[in-house]
Amino acid sequence: MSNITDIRLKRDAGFIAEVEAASGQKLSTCYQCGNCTAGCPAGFAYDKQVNRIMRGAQLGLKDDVLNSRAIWMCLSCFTCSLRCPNNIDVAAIMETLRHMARKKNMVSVRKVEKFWFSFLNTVRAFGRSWEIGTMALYMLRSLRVFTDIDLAPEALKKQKLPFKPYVVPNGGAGAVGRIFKRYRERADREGVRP
Amino acid sequence: MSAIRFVTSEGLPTFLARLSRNSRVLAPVVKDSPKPSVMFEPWRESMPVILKKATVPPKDAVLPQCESLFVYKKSKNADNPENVALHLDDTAHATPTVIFACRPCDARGFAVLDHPFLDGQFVDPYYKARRERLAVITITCSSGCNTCFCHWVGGGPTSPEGSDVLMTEIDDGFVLQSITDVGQKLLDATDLSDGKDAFPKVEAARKAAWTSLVPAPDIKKAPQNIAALFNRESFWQKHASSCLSCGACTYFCPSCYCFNITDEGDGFDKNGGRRLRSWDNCMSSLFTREASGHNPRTMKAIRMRNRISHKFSAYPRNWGNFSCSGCGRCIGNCPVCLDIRDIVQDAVAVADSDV
Amino acid sequence: MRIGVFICHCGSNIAGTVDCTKVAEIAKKFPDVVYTAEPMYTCAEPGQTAMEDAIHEYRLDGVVVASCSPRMHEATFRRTVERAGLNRYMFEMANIREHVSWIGKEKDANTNKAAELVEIAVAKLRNNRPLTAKTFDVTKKVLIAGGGVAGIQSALDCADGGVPVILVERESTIGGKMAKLDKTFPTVDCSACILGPKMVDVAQHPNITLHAYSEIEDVSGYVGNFSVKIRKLATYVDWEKCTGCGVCSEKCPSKKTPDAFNEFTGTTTAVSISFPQAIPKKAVINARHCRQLTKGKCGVCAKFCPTGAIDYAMQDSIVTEEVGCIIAATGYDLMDWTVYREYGGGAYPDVITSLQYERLLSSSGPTGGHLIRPSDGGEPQNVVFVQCVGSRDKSIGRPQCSAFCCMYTAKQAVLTKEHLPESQSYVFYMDIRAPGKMYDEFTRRAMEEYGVEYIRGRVSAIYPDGLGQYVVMGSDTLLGEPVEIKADLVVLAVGIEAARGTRALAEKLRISYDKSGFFMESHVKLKPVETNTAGVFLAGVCQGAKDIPASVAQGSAAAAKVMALFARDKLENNPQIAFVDLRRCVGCGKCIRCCPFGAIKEKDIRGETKAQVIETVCQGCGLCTSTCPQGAAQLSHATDNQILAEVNALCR
Amino acid sequence: MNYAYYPGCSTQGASTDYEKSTRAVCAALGMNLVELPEWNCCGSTPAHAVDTELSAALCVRNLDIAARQESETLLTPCPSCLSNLKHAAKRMQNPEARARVNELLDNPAASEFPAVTSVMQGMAAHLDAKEIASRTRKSLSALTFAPYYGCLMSRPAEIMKFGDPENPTLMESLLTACSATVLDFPLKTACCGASYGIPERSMTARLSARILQLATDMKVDAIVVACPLCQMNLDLRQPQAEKAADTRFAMPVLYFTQALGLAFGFSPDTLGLEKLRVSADSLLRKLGTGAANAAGSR
Amino acid sequence: MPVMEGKELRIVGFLCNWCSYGSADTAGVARAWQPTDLRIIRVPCSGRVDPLFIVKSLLNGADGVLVAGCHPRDCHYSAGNFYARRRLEVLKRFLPVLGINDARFEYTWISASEGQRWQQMVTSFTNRIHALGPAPRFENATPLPKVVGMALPPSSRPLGTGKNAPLDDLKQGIKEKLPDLECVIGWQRGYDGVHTAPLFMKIPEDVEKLVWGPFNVANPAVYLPKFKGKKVGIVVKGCDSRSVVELLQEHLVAREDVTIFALPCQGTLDMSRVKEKLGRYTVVDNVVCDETEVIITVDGKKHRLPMNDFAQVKCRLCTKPMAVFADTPLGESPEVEIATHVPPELALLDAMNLDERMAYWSGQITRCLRCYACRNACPMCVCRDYCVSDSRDPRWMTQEADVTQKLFFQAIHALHLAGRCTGCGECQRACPVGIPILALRQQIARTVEELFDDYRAGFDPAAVPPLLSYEVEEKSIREREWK
Repeated sequence: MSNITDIRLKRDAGFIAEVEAASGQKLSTCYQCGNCTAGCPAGFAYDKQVNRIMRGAQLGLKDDVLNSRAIWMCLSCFTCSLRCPNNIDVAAIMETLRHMARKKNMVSVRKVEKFWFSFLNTVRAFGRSWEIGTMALYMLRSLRVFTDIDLAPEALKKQKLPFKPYVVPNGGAGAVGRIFKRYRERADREGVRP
Repeated sequence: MSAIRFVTSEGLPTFLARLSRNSRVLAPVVKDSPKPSVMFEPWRESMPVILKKATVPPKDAVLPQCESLFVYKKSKNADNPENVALHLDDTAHATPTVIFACRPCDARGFAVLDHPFLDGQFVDPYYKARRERLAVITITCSSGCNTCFCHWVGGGPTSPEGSDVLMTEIDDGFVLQSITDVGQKLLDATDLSDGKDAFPKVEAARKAAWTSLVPAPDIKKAPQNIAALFNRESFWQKHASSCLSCGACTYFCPSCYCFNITDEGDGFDKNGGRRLRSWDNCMSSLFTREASGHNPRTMKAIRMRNRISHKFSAYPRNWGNFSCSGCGRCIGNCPVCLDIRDIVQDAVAVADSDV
Repeated sequence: MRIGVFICHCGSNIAGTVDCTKVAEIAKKFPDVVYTAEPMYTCAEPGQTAMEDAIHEYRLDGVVVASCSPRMHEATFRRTVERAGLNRYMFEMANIREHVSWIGKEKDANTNKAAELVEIAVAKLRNNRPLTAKTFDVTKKVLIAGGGVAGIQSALDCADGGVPVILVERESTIGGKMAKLDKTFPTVDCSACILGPKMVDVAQHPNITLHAYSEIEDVSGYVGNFSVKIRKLATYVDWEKCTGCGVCSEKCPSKKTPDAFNEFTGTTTAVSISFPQAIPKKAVINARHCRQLTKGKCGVCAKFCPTGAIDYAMQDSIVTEEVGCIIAATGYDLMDWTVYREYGGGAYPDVITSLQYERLLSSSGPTGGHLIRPSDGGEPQNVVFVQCVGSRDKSIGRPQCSAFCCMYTAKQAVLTKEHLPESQSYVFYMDIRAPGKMYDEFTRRAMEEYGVEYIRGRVSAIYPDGLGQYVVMGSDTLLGEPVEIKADLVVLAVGIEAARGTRALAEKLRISYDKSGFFMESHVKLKPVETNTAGVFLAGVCQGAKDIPASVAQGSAAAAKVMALFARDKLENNPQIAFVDLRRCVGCGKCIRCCPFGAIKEKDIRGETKAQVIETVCQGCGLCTSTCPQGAAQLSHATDNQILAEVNALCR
Repeated sequence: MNYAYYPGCSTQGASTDYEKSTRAVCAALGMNLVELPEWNCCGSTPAHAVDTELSAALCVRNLDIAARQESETLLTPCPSCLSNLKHAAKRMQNPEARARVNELLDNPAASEFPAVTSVMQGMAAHLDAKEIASRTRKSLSALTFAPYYGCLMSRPAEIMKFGDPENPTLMESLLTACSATVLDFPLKTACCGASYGIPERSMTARLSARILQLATDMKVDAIVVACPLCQMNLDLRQPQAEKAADTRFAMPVLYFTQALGLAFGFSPDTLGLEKLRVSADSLLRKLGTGAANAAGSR
Repeated sequence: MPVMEGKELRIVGFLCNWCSYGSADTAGVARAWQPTDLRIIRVPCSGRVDPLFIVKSLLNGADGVLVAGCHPRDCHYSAGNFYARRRLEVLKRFLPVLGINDARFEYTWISASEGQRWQQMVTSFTNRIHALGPAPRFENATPLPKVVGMALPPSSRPLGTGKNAPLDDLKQGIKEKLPDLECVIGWQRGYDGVHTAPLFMKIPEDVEKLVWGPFNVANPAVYLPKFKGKKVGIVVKGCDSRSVVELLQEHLVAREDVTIFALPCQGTLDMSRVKEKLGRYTVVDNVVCDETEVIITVDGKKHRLPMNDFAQVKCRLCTKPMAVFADTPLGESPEVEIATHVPPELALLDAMNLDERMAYWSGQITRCLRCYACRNACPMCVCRDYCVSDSRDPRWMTQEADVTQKLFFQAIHALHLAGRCTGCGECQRACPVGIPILALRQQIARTVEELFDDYRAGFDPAAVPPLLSYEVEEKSIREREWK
């Protein structure tokens, strides 16, 4: 078995089409100048740089791309989109890939997703986000105890973190909860991971 | 002895339905538009019965706006492409037709057309075929109007010329009187009740129509007087200065019959080639434009002279009567209100004063 | 008519997917077709001979060839039918190869389509009329717009060939961009040293009339007979008297005049000669900075001029030249790179253009060839070159490659090392485009011998680090990593665009220009020097990005075109032009208003105003025909009836 | 003049100082902020990172509430909320997407929403620089600021409509109106690391350090921000950044509303300056404001 | 040769020789497979494509028409495609008013090198036409029998009878200028008191015949071109003056040759409604005007006709009661706001779908006798005796009396009026069978207004008509996306 990439066999045309449709971008316009990588503030935390993600998507190397860490570390700051000489909304492609990976349960950086869910769970419950709740949930999920423990004393001292969540009154929290409920039900119906 | 029948207003649709069994019945129909017009169209059941004077006379029934005189098909043999076979079909097609409720002036138009198409040296087979299958039911007018002048030119609101049946409205319905054998046969074939008893009312109505008319001037001298003015360009210029050279007069005239002949198609396709006869308009400069480009009548005054002379001078010299039935459509339709009556009267007067 | 139809098999190119025999069978049934044939290769000599024979044998007076595109062989077959005695316009083509056999998969449908295309061609041909060309005289003189290296080459070649040349240059000196360069790649010769002698030749050639500091005001006429108005801009110095001694400039008190020749890297005086080797070597007053002209008091130069050449009251003047051909050689400008806000948008003094760098390197430049940082005058240690700034960038509407930046960047990096041996250069590039003779070798040398670091990737941003250096945020796509370099000086290889005023000139010359403003050649491959206006030729970068040798070559090519045209005493027009049916014309002038060539004029015919086509000017677009409501203006060979015959063959 | 106002969750928790100072400054400018009743979280980054339609639904619920208010404009101080609300409004213009989002809501959303814009733009639209200058009671001429917008405020340009996405200058014009010296800060739209402080601390630390380092090198008195998350990363997490860069910054990070508030003469207390982790005392001293002690201390 | 039955549809392409035809060649050379429906007609330039070729194709059985030219700025003839763009865009927006789906016609730009794009374009256009199916044909349409009544738009100003107009001053003014003029065109009493006829005043006695008032419906400008090169005077209403302006713009009369006499107009009567109101009558006994009403007595019966109810629709929407300019203006020009009302004829069509429009026209146009009163009454129909409608060379039309021929003429007239029609309505007024053909001209005028900066014909003799000029970047024309 050779571990040389056979780009002919690995090419997934359906994947290319799916990325293009969902992001509204045309992958073949990328000419690999690397400007996205050059400007990406999160690049140092990536396993593959943005231009390599773009290249992988261009070639239809679905697994390579969807399994990358990079798509989870993208900050959605739009610097790449802004400076792309070919007007490609690279950030939209990164987000599209992230959505696709999530729906297919190919989450290579679980902690990021866990953080998101922790955040969204507080929103689902109360209608608004709640920092302490988010952090507590995140700690439970990620089994990381007090990642930001160094900040806590200062934050608490400055009363930056309310101990009680704010519940949106007059049925507002319930309405938000129903949004989440319907979202989850629809995802189930459509057979994708919510 | 002519047949006289009576029909109530309500009975008209049944009468028309009966006529429609054997013939195409052309009856007036009001066309919806910002400026309503009345057109003759094939009558179908459930259509309302309209008795208004039509905007367009039923001339089309014998002289269509455009007809194929013949259709030709060409074909070639692949073995010898130089050899072209020609197949020509010049059958004169005619559908039995009844015109219902035209006016006496419209019916007189047919009488005008008959002379050149049927009575001259050459009989027009297409016209003849249609004319022979045509019956005309005319409704007499109950009054004159601002533009019509049938009584100036030998006709009148109840004139029977050109009609096969004359129909007159009385208070409770219509009396139909056959004028010709065709008319008699047509009425005999219906189950309309006898109308002899109502005939005095008809005569009264007809008389009333005549009395409503403004008295006509004497234009008997028109043929010779107009001929006398033939070379007086200034006269024609005066009367043609506002003319736009359109066909709103001639195309709506029950007695104009000038036509143009053109060929369309090379005959090789499925539609074949057509030799078309279409109405022509003597007021248009194209009327006499020759193939060379030369045109003896570039000036509209000279074209106006042609139209007036033909109707009131040349035609009468050939056939005895004016080729104008006084329907007045040319006056009412003219976008600039040219009045043929003025021209004829002026011609009579001017030529008289010359003497 | 007696029409012959030739259905070409083109080997199997057509016959492979079209049943040619069936098409011929069908064609036999079309009106006026008396003969059909199915040659294997109609364009080959036997095919052409057979066609000539058939024309004679079957007394054909019209021919349809169904084969390849008319853009390929229409001219060929027109000559064939002409040899057989027919008028060349009694010929039509049906394109059943490019438009049928090569693009349709199904033989049935292809055959049907081919037959129908033949039917259209026959329908059109039946309406064709023989057309003949007209002849006219030629003024054997050429006007060249632009005195850069391309224009200079054209001028010298034409002049040497005995053709009188009018050379018009907008600046006060000829030489163009090349005169500003320090060295040229790949030989690293001195630019001024190789261009200088040619400039002197221009000045001395008896066949060349030079109008420097002049612009083209208006062009009228047509090939062989152009009339060009030239606006000679006011120099405020009588050049008849000026000896170029330079005293005026020495004495001028207005010392802070921006120096355009030095790309604003330095200053000059309000009255000056742009550079020592200028041709003509004459002084010009910059009216916006001259104290006498702006404030009304000074007059120093007039006082010191030994020949009394200064004339503050001078006005623009217009001269008219009659010529037979025009060569446009108007060159280029750098695009406005300050749209790149991420590179500072022009706010950082040490982020400069390549042309500015060229002046900093040049010994005739503002620093006398001493390489320093504009901000503090220090010698830069780390110099970063950024390529493709304003090239290959769709996001700012400039997708095209500027063609020569790769090479001059390598040259500048090499020169940097030569000037400052301790320095280190970095080049951010996307692709190295070095296809010329010795070019790739040169870039290799830059890397191997001069230690220039080439980094494959675009630069996302440049910003000052607050400590005197600039952070260049780039990426190395080969390494697959973002990279950052702290630079002392950043040189941007700024993309080029057509010189300012190019579009206006294009409209005067009635030629087209592309999205970037470069003049359009007549055919991208086969007519790179011609334009669509007969008698107007192109040389140099005004037609598209190219380097010096290519510009020189095109300059010579344009000269050759001019001389080929002037080799004939009379010219023939293309008879596929418009004509006016005078009877139908009502003199409304709509055709005159919209004719792109000014080829229709009003004419009084027996007291009536009518339109008349100037046959030598009409190019045959047919706009007048589709404009004329009464169908009086008709385009020969594409008359309403001819196109209607085609429409009617398809739609009935 | 009344403005519908969407504060966003941060201003209710970690960034109450932003909220306080925003309300104070707006009141001073004659802008009456009418908080949306029963507003909910916009979903922030997690929602759109998980699913665009979920994110849109959360935002649209708020937009729908706003549509029922009288105001033509909806203001929000938080760029992240702004971005989400604007993206959602844009998404709703597509009938297909609208239908999918409506499916998630209790009731279909209104067909048109009020325009959403930032408090900063709202201020600039409400009064011009001259009028703002006329309301200052205390010149900030002693202070030099680095304006920092973060990455979201101006991008994507066609949605955010915040001027040049590479070089927004609105904050400069407000601060200059208060006579402050505002430097051209090259990293004004660089990313601070956003919400990755929790799951990937090294990211925010490194990115914030870069910004803090440049500001320090440029010798400014403070960084002025417009985003709660940026402020948290640059201020509360400053020690983390210092650790990553192995240096000490001690760089105060103010909300622009706090800076404007100082110029309008509000007390540090009113502006919530005590909430800052890196004390703003140094600034107050330069301004000669007596209440230096109120600005909190380490 | 028919299309492949059931397989192909009739698609006609007009391609410029230099770019688009080349792109089709390039696609061929690249063996870029395409549907076989398209038949290409090669023309020198997209500017050569008279929009009428497209109308003719679509009326005669084409299911789709594609025009392709060089990209803007790349035209071999510099500007042909710029003109084409304007004309084809006008056409594109005109087709639907006839009931023809504008998706059946497309124009685009493509260069000789864009073979692949050509392939995509042919494929997508052919797919589009197949999705639309065979084009419905006018001759097969079931005529729409009943036309919904057209609501009168509110009047933009108070209408009146013009009773107090200074007619005597006008007569005096004309008499003063008459010695220098060949004649002065105006109106006189027609064959009865409710009709007027054109008047050509040559001697002072003629001037006495001049009338002014609501019966002056005809547009005298129609006679002006005949007097080209002669000194002539003309009395105009505001609307008539716009026609004069257009004739000046087209150099069909010279400003120095024409003397314009003008009075402010308070509206003219819609004669067809007057006729309906009066019914069949023999004699007009009396016509009296008060300020707002005309009182007509015929055959002893009195009819009151308030101007507000009986004025022409164009008068209700009129924004120019007084001449655009005049040599002898009498009276003040009232300021009228530009009405935004869609004329009722057009509003009626706007409310219909394409099928209904096709049925509508097929029902209306059958009445046409091709008398050409519409054309000859049109002051802008300057071709006069050389109209292409009855010419054999060029031969656009046959003499056949079918729906397509009749409608094609109306399309010719409308398209030839693009940017020139002032909406005087003479075409419709002249039509003896009342076909509401004005709507077609109104659609053209509306399109021109929309596309070219609210351009309205007949206000500025120095204006360059929009169809005879172009912008390199058109503000209101966006070339369509190909999807």
